[in-house]
Amino acid sequence: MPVRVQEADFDLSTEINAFRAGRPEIGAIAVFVGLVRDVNVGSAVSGLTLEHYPAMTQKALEGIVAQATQRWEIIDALVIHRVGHLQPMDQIVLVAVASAHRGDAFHACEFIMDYLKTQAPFWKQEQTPDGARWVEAKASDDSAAARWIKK
Amino acid sequence: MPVRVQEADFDLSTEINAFRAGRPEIGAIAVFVGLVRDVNVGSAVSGLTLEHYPAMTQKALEGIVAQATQRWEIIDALVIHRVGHLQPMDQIVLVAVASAHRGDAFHACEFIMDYLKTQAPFWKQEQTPDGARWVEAKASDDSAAARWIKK
Amino acid sequence: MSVTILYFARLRETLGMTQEKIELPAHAASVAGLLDHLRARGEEWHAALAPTQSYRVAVNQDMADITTPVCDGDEVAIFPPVTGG
Amino acid sequence: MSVTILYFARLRETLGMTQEKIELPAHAASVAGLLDHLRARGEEWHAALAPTQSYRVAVNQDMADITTPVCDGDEVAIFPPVTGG
Repeated sequence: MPVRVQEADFDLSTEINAFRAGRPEIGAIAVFVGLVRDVNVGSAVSGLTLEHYPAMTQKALEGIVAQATQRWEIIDALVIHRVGHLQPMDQIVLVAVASAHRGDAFHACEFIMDYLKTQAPFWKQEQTPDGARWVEAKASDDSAAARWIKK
Repeated sequence: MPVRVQEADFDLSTEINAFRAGRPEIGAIAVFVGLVRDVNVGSAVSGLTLEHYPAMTQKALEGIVAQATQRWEIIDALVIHRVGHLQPMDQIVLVAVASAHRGDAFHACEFIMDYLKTQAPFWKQEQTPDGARWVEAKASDDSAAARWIKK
Repeated sequence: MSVTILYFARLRETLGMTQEKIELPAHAASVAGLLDHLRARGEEWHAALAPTQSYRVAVNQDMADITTPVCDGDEVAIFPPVTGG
Repeated sequence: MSVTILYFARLRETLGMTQEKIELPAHAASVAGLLDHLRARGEEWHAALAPTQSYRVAVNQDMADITTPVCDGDEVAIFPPVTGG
Protein backbone atom coordinates (compact mmCIF):
# COMPACT_ATOMS: atom_id res chain seq x y z
CA MET A 1 0.00 0.00 0.00
CA PRO A 2 2.59 2.60 -1.07
CA VAL A 3 1.94 6.21 -0.06
CA ARG A 4 4.37 8.92 -1.10
CA VAL A 5 4.52 12.68 -0.51
CA GLN A 6 7.09 14.36 -2.75
CA GLU A 7 8.06 17.56 -4.55
CA ALA A 8 9.05 15.73 -7.75
CA ASP A 9 6.65 15.05 -10.58
CA PHE A 10 5.63 11.44 -11.36
CA ASP A 11 5.21 9.54 -14.59
CA LEU A 12 1.90 7.71 -14.93
CA SER A 13 3.19 4.71 -16.93
CA THR A 14 6.23 4.24 -14.71
CA GLU A 15 4.09 4.29 -11.57
CA ILE A 16 1.30 2.06 -12.84
CA ASN A 17 3.67 -0.44 -14.44
CA ALA A 18 5.64 -0.79 -11.20
CA PHE A 19 2.40 -0.98 -9.22
CA ARG A 20 1.01 -3.91 -11.22
CA ALA A 21 4.26 -5.73 -12.06
CA GLY A 22 4.12 -9.47 -11.40
CA ARG A 23 0.47 -9.48 -10.37
CA PRO A 24 -1.58 -11.33 -13.02
CA GLU A 25 -4.55 -11.43 -10.62
CA ILE A 26 -5.24 -7.73 -11.29
CA GLY A 27 -8.12 -7.28 -13.74
CA ALA A 28 -8.94 -3.63 -13.14
CA ILE A 29 -7.08 -0.47 -12.18
CA ALA A 30 -8.97 2.73 -11.42
CA VAL A 31 -6.74 5.79 -11.50
CA PHE A 32 -7.30 9.40 -10.55
CA VAL A 33 -4.97 12.23 -11.53
CA GLY A 34 -5.53 15.72 -10.10
CA LEU A 35 -4.10 18.64 -12.08
CA VAL A 36 -3.49 22.36 -11.45
CA ARG A 37 -6.11 24.37 -13.36
CA ASP A 38 -5.35 27.84 -14.71
CA VAL A 39 -8.53 29.26 -13.22
CA ASN A 40 -10.34 28.85 -9.88
CA VAL A 41 -13.36 30.61 -8.37
CA GLY A 42 -13.30 33.10 -11.24
CA SER A 43 -9.63 34.14 -11.03
CA ALA A 44 -6.70 33.32 -13.24
CA VAL A 45 -4.21 31.12 -11.41
CA SER A 46 -0.56 31.36 -12.40
CA GLY A 47 0.76 28.91 -9.82
CA LEU A 48 0.07 26.96 -6.68
CA THR A 49 2.00 26.29 -3.48
CA LEU A 50 1.13 23.16 -1.57
CA GLU A 51 1.90 23.24 2.14
CA HIS A 52 1.53 20.16 4.31
CA TYR A 53 2.06 18.82 7.83
CA PRO A 54 4.86 16.34 7.18
CA ALA A 55 4.59 14.31 10.37
CA MET A 56 0.87 13.75 9.76
CA THR A 57 0.51 13.48 5.99
CA GLN A 58 1.90 10.00 5.49
CA LYS A 59 -0.01 8.67 8.50
CA ALA A 60 -3.29 10.24 7.36
CA LEU A 61 -2.98 8.87 3.82
CA GLU A 62 -2.08 5.40 5.09
CA GLY A 63 -5.11 5.50 7.36
CA ILE A 64 -7.39 6.41 4.44
CA VAL A 65 -5.96 3.60 2.29
CA ALA A 66 -6.38 1.14 5.18
CA GLN A 67 -10.05 2.08 5.46
CA ALA A 68 -10.52 1.52 1.70
CA THR A 69 -8.83 -1.87 1.99
CA GLN A 70 -11.26 -2.92 4.70
CA ARG A 71 -14.33 -1.79 2.77
CA TRP A 72 -13.58 -3.12 -0.71
CA GLU A 73 -11.93 -6.19 -2.24
CA ILE A 74 -8.78 -4.54 -3.47
CA ILE A 75 -5.38 -5.98 -4.31
CA ASP A 76 -3.35 -2.83 -3.73
CA ALA A 77 -3.55 0.96 -3.69
CA LEU A 78 -1.05 3.67 -4.52
CA VAL A 79 -1.18 7.33 -3.47
CA ILE A 80 1.31 9.99 -4.57
CA HIS A 81 0.74 13.60 -3.51
CA ARG A 82 3.04 16.44 -4.47
CA VAL A 83 3.97 19.43 -2.31
CA GLY A 84 5.82 22.68 -3.03
CA HIS A 85 5.45 24.97 -6.05
CA LEU A 86 3.35 23.85 -9.01
CA GLN A 87 2.30 25.42 -12.31
CA PRO A 88 -1.00 25.16 -14.20
CA MET A 89 -1.28 21.73 -15.90
CA ASP A 90 1.12 20.18 -13.37
CA GLN A 91 0.11 16.89 -11.78
CA ILE A 92 -0.84 17.22 -8.08
CA VAL A 93 -2.05 13.81 -6.99
CA LEU A 94 -2.24 10.24 -8.22
CA VAL A 95 -4.48 7.61 -6.69
CA ALA A 96 -4.52 4.12 -8.22
CA VAL A 97 -6.47 1.13 -6.96
CA ALA A 98 -6.02 -2.40 -8.34
CA SER A 99 -8.64 -5.09 -7.99
CA ALA A 100 -9.84 -8.26 -9.69
CA HIS A 101 -13.00 -6.47 -10.85
CA ARG A 102 -13.80 -2.89 -11.74
CA GLY A 103 -16.52 -1.99 -9.22
CA ASP A 104 -14.25 -2.30 -6.19
CA ALA A 105 -11.42 -0.43 -7.93
CA PHE A 106 -13.67 2.50 -8.91
CA HIS A 107 -15.35 2.85 -5.55
CA ALA A 108 -12.18 2.54 -3.47
CA CYS A 109 -10.41 5.09 -5.71
CA GLU A 110 -13.24 7.61 -5.37
CA PHE A 111 -13.41 6.99 -1.59
CA ILE A 112 -9.68 7.61 -1.18
CA MET A 113 -9.93 10.88 -3.13
CA ASP A 114 -12.97 12.06 -1.15
CA TYR A 115 -11.27 11.33 2.16
CA LEU A 116 -7.93 12.75 1.05
CA LYS A 117 -9.75 15.99 0.19
CA THR A 118 -11.18 16.33 3.71
CA GLN A 119 -8.74 14.43 6.00
CA ALA A 120 -5.18 14.73 4.68
CA PRO A 121 -3.30 17.83 5.92
CA PHE A 122 -2.51 19.67 2.68
CA TRP A 123 -3.26 23.32 1.98
CA LYS A 124 -3.19 25.10 -1.37
CA GLN A 125 -2.19 28.71 -1.85
CA GLU A 126 -2.88 30.11 -5.32
CA GLN A 127 -1.01 32.89 -7.09
CA THR A 128 -3.55 35.16 -8.78
CA PRO A 129 -3.35 38.64 -10.40
CA ASP A 130 -4.55 40.03 -7.01
CA GLY A 131 -1.77 38.24 -5.12
CA ALA A 132 -1.55 34.99 -3.21
CA ARG A 133 -4.69 33.56 -1.63
CA TRP A 134 -5.39 30.44 0.40
CA VAL A 135 -7.85 28.12 -1.28
CA GLU A 136 -11.06 27.80 0.73
CA ALA A 137 -12.33 24.32 1.61
CA LYS A 138 -15.47 23.44 -0.32
CA ALA A 139 -18.68 22.31 1.35
CA SER A 140 -19.10 19.95 -1.62
CA ASP A 141 -15.97 18.09 -0.49
CA ASP A 142 -17.48 17.55 2.94
CA SER A 143 -20.67 16.20 1.44
CA ALA A 144 -18.72 13.99 -0.98
CA ALA A 145 -16.88 12.43 1.97
CA ALA A 146 -20.09 12.15 4.00
CA ARG A 147 -21.64 9.92 1.29
CA TRP A 148 -19.35 7.09 2.41
CA ILE A 149 -20.41 7.09 6.06
CA LYS A 150 -22.28 3.86 6.66
CA LYS A 151 -25.81 4.36 7.91
CA MET B 1 -13.91 12.39 -28.11
CA PRO B 2 -11.34 9.96 -29.52
CA VAL B 3 -12.36 6.30 -29.73
CA ARG B 4 -9.92 3.71 -31.04
CA VAL B 5 -10.10 -0.04 -31.61
CA GLN B 6 -6.69 -1.54 -32.26
CA GLU B 7 -4.53 -4.66 -31.99
CA ALA B 8 -1.51 -2.71 -30.73
CA ASP B 9 -0.79 -2.07 -27.07
CA PHE B 10 -0.98 1.48 -25.72
CA ASP B 11 1.20 3.46 -23.31
CA LEU B 12 -0.68 5.13 -20.48
CA SER B 13 1.52 8.24 -20.17
CA THR B 14 1.66 8.79 -23.93
CA GLU B 15 -2.12 8.57 -24.22
CA ILE B 16 -2.97 10.69 -21.18
CA ASN B 17 -0.36 13.35 -21.99
CA ALA B 18 -1.69 13.71 -25.54
CA PHE B 19 -5.26 13.71 -24.24
CA ARG B 20 -4.70 16.62 -21.83
CA ALA B 21 -2.11 18.60 -23.80
CA GLY B 22 -2.89 22.33 -24.03
CA ARG B 23 -5.97 22.13 -21.81
CA PRO B 24 -5.26 23.94 -18.52
CA GLU B 25 -8.99 23.86 -17.70
CA ILE B 26 -8.71 20.14 -16.81
CA GLY B 27 -8.56 19.63 -13.04
CA ALA B 28 -9.37 15.92 -12.85
CA ILE B 29 -8.81 12.83 -14.97
CA ALA B 30 -10.42 9.53 -14.04
CA VAL B 31 -8.83 6.58 -15.81
CA PHE B 32 -9.74 2.93 -16.04
CA VAL B 33 -7.41 0.23 -17.31
CA GLY B 34 -8.70 -3.31 -17.85
CA LEU B 35 -6.13 -6.13 -17.81
CA VAL B 36 -6.06 -9.83 -18.75
CA ARG B 37 -6.09 -11.93 -15.57
CA ASP B 38 -4.41 -15.34 -15.43
CA VAL B 39 -7.48 -16.93 -13.88
CA ASN B 40 -11.24 -16.68 -14.52
CA VAL B 41 -14.22 -18.60 -13.12
CA GLY B 42 -11.82 -21.02 -11.43
CA SER B 43 -9.66 -21.89 -14.46
CA ALA B 44 -6.13 -20.89 -15.37
CA VAL B 45 -6.12 -18.61 -18.41
CA SER B 46 -3.05 -18.67 -20.67
CA GLY B 47 -4.37 -16.22 -23.26
CA LEU B 48 -7.37 -14.37 -24.62
CA THR B 49 -8.70 -13.70 -28.11
CA LEU B 50 -10.89 -10.65 -28.53
CA GLU B 51 -13.31 -10.78 -31.45
CA HIS B 52 -15.39 -7.77 -32.44
CA TYR B 53 -17.87 -6.50 -35.03
CA PRO B 54 -15.73 -3.90 -36.76
CA ALA B 55 -18.51 -1.96 -38.48
CA MET B 56 -20.37 -1.53 -35.19
CA THR B 57 -17.65 -1.20 -32.54
CA GLN B 58 -16.56 2.36 -33.24
CA LYS B 59 -20.17 3.53 -33.59
CA ALA B 60 -21.24 1.85 -30.34
CA LEU B 61 -18.34 3.31 -28.35
CA GLU B 62 -18.94 6.79 -29.77
CA GLY B 63 -22.60 6.50 -28.81
CA ILE B 64 -21.69 5.55 -25.24
CA VAL B 65 -19.25 8.47 -24.96
CA ALA B 66 -21.88 10.84 -26.39
CA GLN B 67 -24.33 9.74 -23.68
CA ALA B 68 -21.72 10.35 -20.99
CA THR B 69 -21.06 13.81 -22.41
CA GLN B 70 -24.74 14.69 -22.16
CA ARG B 71 -25.08 13.46 -18.59
CA TRP B 72 -21.95 14.91 -16.97
CA GLU B 73 -19.88 18.07 -17.24
CA ILE B 74 -16.88 16.61 -18.96
CA ILE B 75 -14.18 18.22 -21.08
CA ASP B 76 -13.21 15.16 -23.10
CA ALA B 77 -13.19 11.37 -23.05
CA LEU B 78 -10.85 8.80 -24.55
CA VAL B 79 -11.59 5.11 -25.18
CA ILE B 80 -9.05 2.60 -26.52
CA HIS B 81 -10.06 -1.07 -26.82
CA ARG B 82 -7.76 -3.78 -28.07
CA VAL B 83 -8.73 -6.79 -30.23
CA GLY B 84 -6.85 -9.92 -31.30
CA HIS B 85 -4.61 -12.14 -29.19
CA LEU B 86 -3.66 -11.05 -25.68
CA GLN B 87 -1.64 -12.60 -22.83
CA PRO B 88 -2.22 -12.44 -19.07
CA MET B 89 -1.24 -9.00 -17.71
CA ASP B 90 -1.79 -7.39 -21.14
CA GLN B 91 -3.83 -4.19 -21.25
CA ILE B 92 -7.29 -4.65 -22.81
CA VAL B 93 -9.06 -1.33 -22.47
CA LEU B 94 -8.38 2.26 -21.47
CA VAL B 95 -11.11 4.76 -20.60
CA ALA B 96 -10.10 8.27 -19.56
CA VAL B 97 -12.44 11.14 -18.72
CA ALA B 98 -11.25 14.72 -18.16
CA SER B 99 -13.29 17.27 -16.25
CA ALA B 100 -12.86 20.41 -14.19
CA HIS B 101 -13.82 18.50 -11.02
CA ARG B 102 -13.44 14.91 -9.94
CA GLY B 103 -17.07 13.83 -9.40
CA ASP B 104 -18.03 14.19 -13.06
CA ALA B 105 -14.84 12.49 -14.23
CA PHE B 106 -15.33 9.48 -11.93
CA HIS B 107 -18.99 8.98 -12.72
CA ALA B 108 -18.65 9.38 -16.48
CA CYS B 109 -15.69 6.97 -16.53
CA GLU B 110 -17.57 4.32 -14.59
CA PHE B 111 -20.67 4.84 -16.78
CA ILE B 112 -18.64 4.39 -19.96
CA MET B 113 -17.12 1.15 -18.64
CA ASP B 114 -20.48 -0.24 -17.52
CA TYR B 115 -22.08 0.52 -20.90
CA LEU B 116 -19.07 -0.72 -22.84
CA LYS B 117 -19.36 -4.03 -20.97
CA THR B 118 -22.98 -4.52 -22.05
CA GLN B 119 -23.36 -2.57 -25.33
CA ALA B 120 -20.10 -2.67 -27.30
CA PRO B 121 -19.76 -5.72 -29.60
CA PHE B 122 -16.64 -7.43 -28.25
CA TRP B 123 -16.39 -11.10 -27.30
CA LYS B 124 -13.64 -12.79 -25.32
CA GLN B 125 -12.47 -16.34 -25.88
CA GLU B 126 -10.12 -17.70 -23.21
CA GLN B 127 -7.43 -20.34 -23.64
CA THR B 128 -7.58 -22.69 -20.64
CA PRO B 129 -6.03 -26.12 -19.88
CA ASP B 130 -9.35 -27.64 -21.08
CA GLY B 131 -9.20 -25.77 -24.39
CA ALA B 132 -10.70 -22.56 -25.68
CA ARG B 133 -13.95 -21.31 -24.16
CA TRP B 134 -16.12 -18.28 -24.82
CA VAL B 135 -16.45 -16.02 -21.79
CA GLU B 136 -20.03 -15.89 -20.51
CA ALA B 137 -21.66 -12.51 -20.01
CA LYS B 138 -22.16 -11.72 -16.33
CA ALA B 139 -25.50 -10.78 -14.82
CA SER B 140 -23.56 -8.35 -12.60
CA ASP B 141 -22.58 -6.39 -15.71
CA ASP B 142 -26.24 -6.00 -16.67
CA SER B 143 -27.10 -4.76 -13.19
CA ALA B 144 -24.10 -2.40 -13.18
CA ALA B 145 -25.33 -0.84 -16.42
CA ALA B 146 -28.94 -0.75 -15.19
CA ARG B 147 -27.90 1.46 -12.23
CA TRP B 148 -27.49 4.37 -14.63
CA ILE B 149 -31.00 4.23 -16.08
CA LYS B 150 -32.76 7.36 -14.92
CA LYS B 151 -35.90 6.69 -12.95
CA MET C 1 -35.77 -8.23 -50.28
CA SER C 2 -32.10 -8.81 -49.71
CA VAL C 3 -30.55 -8.79 -46.24
CA THR C 4 -26.96 -9.41 -45.12
CA ILE C 5 -26.61 -11.39 -41.89
CA LEU C 6 -23.47 -11.55 -39.77
CA TYR C 7 -22.78 -14.04 -36.97
CA PHE C 8 -20.24 -13.58 -34.20
CA ALA C 9 -18.42 -15.49 -31.47
CA ARG C 10 -20.09 -18.63 -30.11
CA LEU C 11 -23.10 -18.27 -32.46
CA ARG C 12 -20.78 -18.07 -35.46
CA GLU C 13 -19.21 -21.35 -34.36
CA THR C 14 -22.46 -23.13 -33.44
CA LEU C 15 -24.12 -22.24 -36.73
CA GLY C 16 -20.95 -22.66 -38.81
CA MET C 17 -21.68 -19.37 -40.54
CA THR C 18 -19.83 -16.02 -40.56
CA GLN C 19 -21.83 -14.04 -43.08
CA GLU C 20 -24.59 -14.68 -45.61
CA LYS C 21 -26.89 -12.74 -47.90
CA ILE C 22 -30.49 -13.97 -47.94
CA GLU C 23 -33.75 -13.12 -49.65
CA LEU C 24 -36.27 -12.34 -46.93
CA PRO C 25 -40.00 -12.47 -47.78
CA ALA C 26 -41.78 -9.13 -47.32
CA HIS C 27 -44.05 -10.54 -44.57
CA ALA C 28 -40.92 -11.24 -42.46
CA ALA C 29 -39.65 -7.63 -42.51
CA SER C 30 -38.72 -7.36 -38.80
CA VAL C 31 -36.19 -8.90 -36.44
CA ALA C 32 -38.91 -11.29 -35.20
CA GLY C 33 -39.76 -12.26 -38.81
CA LEU C 34 -36.13 -12.77 -39.74
CA LEU C 35 -35.51 -14.97 -36.67
CA ASP C 36 -38.57 -17.13 -37.52
CA HIS C 37 -37.27 -17.44 -41.06
CA LEU C 38 -33.87 -18.63 -39.81
CA ARG C 39 -35.31 -21.02 -37.19
CA ALA C 40 -37.22 -22.79 -39.98
CA ARG C 41 -33.90 -23.99 -41.38
CA GLY C 42 -33.80 -26.97 -39.03
CA GLU C 43 -33.20 -28.21 -35.53
CA GLU C 44 -29.78 -26.62 -35.08
CA TRP C 45 -31.03 -23.15 -36.05
CA HIS C 46 -34.23 -23.61 -34.10
CA ALA C 47 -32.25 -24.45 -30.94
CA ALA C 48 -29.57 -21.79 -31.30
CA LEU C 49 -32.06 -18.99 -31.98
CA ALA C 50 -34.81 -20.11 -29.57
CA PRO C 51 -36.32 -17.14 -27.68
CA THR C 52 -35.05 -18.70 -24.45
CA GLN C 53 -31.45 -18.52 -25.67
CA SER C 54 -29.36 -15.52 -24.71
CA TYR C 55 -28.38 -13.57 -27.81
CA ARG C 56 -28.55 -10.06 -29.21
CA VAL C 57 -29.48 -8.63 -32.61
CA ALA C 58 -28.20 -5.43 -34.21
CA VAL C 59 -29.71 -3.84 -37.32
CA ASN C 60 -27.38 -1.58 -39.28
CA GLN C 61 -24.91 -1.60 -36.38
CA ASP C 62 -27.44 -0.47 -33.76
CA MET C 63 -28.73 -2.71 -30.98
CA ALA C 64 -32.25 -3.86 -31.94
CA ASP C 65 -35.13 -5.79 -30.43
CA ILE C 66 -37.64 -8.16 -32.02
CA THR C 67 -39.92 -5.30 -33.12
CA THR C 68 -37.16 -3.49 -35.07
CA PRO C 69 -38.04 -3.35 -38.82
CA VAL C 70 -35.69 -4.97 -41.34
CA CYS C 71 -35.52 -3.34 -44.79
CA ASP C 72 -33.99 -4.22 -48.13
CA GLY C 73 -30.22 -3.82 -48.00
CA ASP C 74 -30.01 -3.88 -44.20
CA GLU C 75 -27.14 -5.48 -42.31
CA VAL C 76 -28.36 -7.62 -39.44
CA ALA C 77 -25.94 -9.08 -36.89
CA ILE C 78 -26.74 -11.89 -34.45
CA PHE C 79 -24.40 -12.51 -31.53
CA PRO C 80 -24.12 -13.62 -27.91
CA PRO C 81 -24.26 -11.04 -25.09
CA VAL C 82 -21.07 -8.99 -25.33
CA THR C 83 -18.07 -9.63 -23.06
CA GLY C 84 -15.54 -6.91 -23.85
CA GLY C 85 -13.89 -4.45 -21.50
CA MET D 1 2.86 19.95 31.37
CA SER D 2 4.67 20.72 28.16
CA VAL D 3 2.91 20.70 24.78
CA THR D 4 4.21 21.49 21.30
CA ILE D 5 1.82 23.41 19.06
CA LEU D 6 2.10 23.68 15.28
CA TYR D 7 0.21 26.14 13.08
CA PHE D 8 -0.36 25.75 9.35
CA ALA D 9 -1.45 27.67 6.27
CA ARG D 10 -3.71 30.69 6.82
CA LEU D 11 -3.71 30.25 10.62
CA ARG D 12 0.09 30.21 10.66
CA GLU D 13 0.05 33.54 8.82
CA THR D 14 -2.77 35.12 10.84
CA LEU D 15 -1.17 34.24 14.18
CA GLY D 16 2.38 34.83 12.98
CA MET D 17 3.45 31.56 14.55
CA THR D 18 4.76 28.32 13.04
CA GLN D 19 5.59 26.31 16.13
CA GLU D 20 5.84 26.85 19.87
CA LYS D 21 6.31 24.87 23.05
CA ILE D 22 4.06 25.92 25.92
CA GLU D 23 3.42 24.95 29.53
CA LEU D 24 -0.24 24.00 29.80
CA PRO D 25 -1.90 23.96 33.25
CA ALA D 26 -3.20 20.52 34.27
CA HIS D 27 -6.81 21.78 34.37
CA ALA D 28 -6.59 22.59 30.65
CA ALA D 29 -5.61 19.05 29.57
CA SER D 30 -7.91 18.74 26.55
CA VAL D 31 -8.27 20.37 23.14
CA ALA D 32 -11.03 22.59 24.56
CA GLY D 33 -8.78 23.59 27.49
CA LEU D 34 -5.82 24.29 25.23
CA LEU D 35 -7.94 26.46 22.92
CA ASP D 36 -9.28 28.47 25.88
CA HIS D 37 -5.71 28.93 27.06
CA LEU D 38 -4.63 30.25 23.64
CA ARG D 39 -7.69 32.51 23.23
CA ALA D 40 -6.77 34.25 26.50
CA ARG D 41 -3.66 35.63 24.78
CA GLY D 42 -5.58 38.55 23.32
CA GLU D 43 -7.99 39.79 20.70
CA GLU D 44 -6.19 38.33 17.70
CA TRP D 45 -6.03 34.85 19.21
CA HIS D 46 -9.58 35.10 20.51
CA ALA D 47 -10.85 35.97 17.03
CA ALA D 48 -8.81 33.44 15.07
CA LEU D 49 -9.69 30.55 17.38
CA ALA D 50 -13.31 31.48 18.07
CA PRO D 51 -15.59 28.43 18.01
CA THR D 52 -17.44 29.99 15.05
CA GLN D 53 -14.25 29.96 12.97
CA SER D 54 -13.55 27.05 10.67
CA TYR D 55 -10.42 25.21 11.77
CA ARG D 56 -9.27 21.74 12.69
CA VAL D 57 -7.10 20.34 15.48
CA ALA D 58 -4.92 17.24 15.40
CA VAL D 59 -3.33 15.63 18.47
CA ASN D 60 -0.25 13.51 17.80
CA GLN D 61 -1.01 13.60 14.05
CA ASP D 62 -4.57 12.31 14.39
CA MET D 63 -7.64 14.42 13.74
CA ALA D 64 -9.13 15.42 17.09
CA ASP D 65 -12.21 17.16 18.50
CA ILE D 66 -12.61 19.46 21.53
CA THR D 67 -13.02 16.51 23.91
CA THR D 68 -9.70 14.89 22.94
CA PRO D 69 -7.30 14.78 25.93
CA VAL D 70 -3.95 16.54 25.69
CA CYS D 71 -1.06 15.00 27.66
CA ASP D 72 2.47 16.01 28.55
CA GLY D 73 4.73 15.79 25.48
CA ASP D 74 1.86 15.80 22.96
CA GLU D 75 2.09 17.50 19.59
CA VAL D 76 -1.01 19.53 18.82
CA ALA D 77 -1.58 21.05 15.37
CA ILE D 78 -4.12 23.76 14.57
CA PHE D 79 -4.97 24.42 10.93
CA PRO D 80 -7.70 25.47 8.48
CA PRO D 81 -9.88 22.83 6.78
CA VAL D 82 -7.62 20.95 4.38
CA THR D 83 -7.57 21.70 0.64
CA GLY D 84 -5.25 19.12 -0.96
CA GLY D 85 -5.94 16.68 -3.76
